Amino acid sequence: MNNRRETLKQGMTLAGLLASTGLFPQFAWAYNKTAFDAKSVADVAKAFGVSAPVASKDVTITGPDIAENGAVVPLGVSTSMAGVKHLLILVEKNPSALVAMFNVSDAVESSFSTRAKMGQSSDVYAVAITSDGKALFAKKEVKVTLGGCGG
Amino acid sequence: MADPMRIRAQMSGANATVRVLMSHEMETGQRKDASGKVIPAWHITEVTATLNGKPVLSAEWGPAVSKNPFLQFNVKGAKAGDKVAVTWKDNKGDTRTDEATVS
Amino acid sequence: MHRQVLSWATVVLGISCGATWAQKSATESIEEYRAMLADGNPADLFEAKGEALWKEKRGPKRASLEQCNLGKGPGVVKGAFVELPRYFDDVGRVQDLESRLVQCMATLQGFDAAEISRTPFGRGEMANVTALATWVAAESKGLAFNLPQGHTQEKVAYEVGKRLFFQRGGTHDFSCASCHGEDGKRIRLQDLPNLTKNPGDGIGFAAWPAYRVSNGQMWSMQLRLNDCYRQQRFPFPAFGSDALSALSVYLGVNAKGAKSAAPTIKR
Amino acid sequence: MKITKYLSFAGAALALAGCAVVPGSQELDRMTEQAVKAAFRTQGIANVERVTATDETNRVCSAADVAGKPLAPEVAKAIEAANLKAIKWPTNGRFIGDWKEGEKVAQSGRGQTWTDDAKTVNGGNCYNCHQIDKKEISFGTIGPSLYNYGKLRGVTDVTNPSSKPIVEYTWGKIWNSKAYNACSNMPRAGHAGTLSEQQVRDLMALLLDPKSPVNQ
Repeated sequence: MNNRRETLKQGMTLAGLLASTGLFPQFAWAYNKTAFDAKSVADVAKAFGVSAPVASKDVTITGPDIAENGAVVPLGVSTSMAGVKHLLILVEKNPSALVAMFNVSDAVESSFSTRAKMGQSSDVYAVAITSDGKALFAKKEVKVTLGGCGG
Repeated sequence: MADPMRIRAQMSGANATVRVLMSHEMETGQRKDASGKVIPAWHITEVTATLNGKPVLSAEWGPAVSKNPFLQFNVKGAKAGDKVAVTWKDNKGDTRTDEATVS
Repeated sequence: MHRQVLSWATVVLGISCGATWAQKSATESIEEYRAMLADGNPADLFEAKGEALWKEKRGPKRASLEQCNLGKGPGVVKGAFVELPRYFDDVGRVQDLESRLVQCMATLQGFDAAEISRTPFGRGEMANVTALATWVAAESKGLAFNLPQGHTQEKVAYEVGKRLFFQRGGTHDFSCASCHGEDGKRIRLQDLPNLTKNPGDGIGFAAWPAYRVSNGQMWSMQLRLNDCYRQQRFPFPAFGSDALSALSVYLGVNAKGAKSAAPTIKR
Repeated sequence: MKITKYLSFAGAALALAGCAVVPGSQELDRMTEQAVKAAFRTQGIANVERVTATDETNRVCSAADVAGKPLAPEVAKAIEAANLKAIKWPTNGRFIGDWKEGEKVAQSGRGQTWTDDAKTVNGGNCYNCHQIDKKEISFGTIGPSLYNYGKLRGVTDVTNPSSKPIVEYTWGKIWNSKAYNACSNMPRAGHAGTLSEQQVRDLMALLLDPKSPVNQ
């Protein structure tokens, strides 16, 4: 039960992040993510039904558990699903969450890797936007360690 | 003018794995210089790729992509000798295109 | 779900066997991170730039560097890196790779050596020296270090370098040896190679130039040593000074047999 | 200017090259000194005297490291005594501060480089070499682990007279490590003016206060 609530909460957080990019107005209802606390998440999600971003095994995020340096964090997004229009990489705690958006075509595999800056430890999301406007996601936590000597 | 990219395109099964390194500052617009002035954002906003001149990939990037960016993707149905070209554009209007041969 | 099970396992094991387990897993995660970065080292960009600079007719004399003698004869690049620093007859002193490149830029291309040496790292012709050094190093990738010690000045440089290595100073009493004098030590999470002997292939002297992900800069050996001294709270060592060449001789001779991995990618 | 300096070093070496013999240890020391003078310059707050005018402790220990031999016991004792005498003990006998502030000092590696300015609040650099609070996984191993420092030494109340020897030793060690080990790798944080009396007090709390996470 807890686990399901956790997942729904992540969906809400992500909806907020997606809306904040300005690219996906369909998620704007969740823009003010602070409005949703853990307790009410299940109810809110019920009200909005399937349009909430949902966790999916068909979407994969790859990245390190610990990044030795936040300036370069290797992240990858991929999906096994058909009918995906965009693949996105987001870092929740970055000043602007969206790192990169890849437009999927028949000519390339739905799998892309790049490297992102992360200001601090954060959840990172891989999101697949389908041609009918749904958002499916996978997430993982990446810890950013303090580097060598300096401050 | 911007320095050239390094593009490697290698066959792996029926697809070509393309690895690209781009030479770019990717300044976020969030940092300040020594005198406390904000360093303006300067980053790649758009990346496209073609196989033998035909578009295969387009992507939109924000300032959170790391400095000297790395990109990996796989082109379907490529063969050795094909030409992969990659183009980036940045928010100052600078652009650069480089090409590699699939091996 | 899976994740939660794992985090519980961490807690339980943490209680039963103390800090070692958690610590090891952090170290393993860092290893994994480094492996992810190894493929696609932006040093490649500087290597390509360096190769182009070597062949391009530049400077007041509109000449290329293709006749530059890095110690194995004019124009011989492959294998030169793993035998530097060394004694050069034409200048009567021991020079490291970067000093030698500046020398060639002065004699062949007509650049002002003193002016380049004064230029901050990453700027103007100094950035070009770093790119050139990156390419020259890359041409010796996989070869074992074998610095010549036949000339008296090369032996003197080793002895002077050794004294510099153990010289304590600054506000913190640090010497190079404070961090690099023993096996198996770490500063924060960074492993510290023991540089009083061969620390192994591609480690320490055999790992630079390197691309630093922390600031997205290409770091030459001169900059590596410069920043070590900065962190030791020492004053500023001049680029191309005999002291830095001597220190490099000490490190390079100790690394005899270590295979070069330069250019590498570092935190 | 620079070129003359180069030449003087090269000249000295060249003259010797004629004999094709590496000079003796004293001559090599002199050449090293010359090379240091030619190479290093003041930059920002990092004065050249930091390397050209090091103190007796550093000179003697550097020489011992080059020789690969430990100091003679009487030399070590004399250095330790001189450093012990130089320790400044806390005003009004107040040894213990706030461990939360101490953790910040232990975390920070800032200050005193040529890229810092004089206004930078210096850090203690402690985690660079020591494990301290177990929650911080990014710690160095050059020095021993300080986790449970006070607990392992039986400190249950820092004001109790029985804790006095360890409290005093810890202050002295942080202030001037060379008072207890002539050629210790550890900086002399108080002696060198890196940390203030209050910062040392806060570090003391981090290590010794039974409420500090270090002693949990």
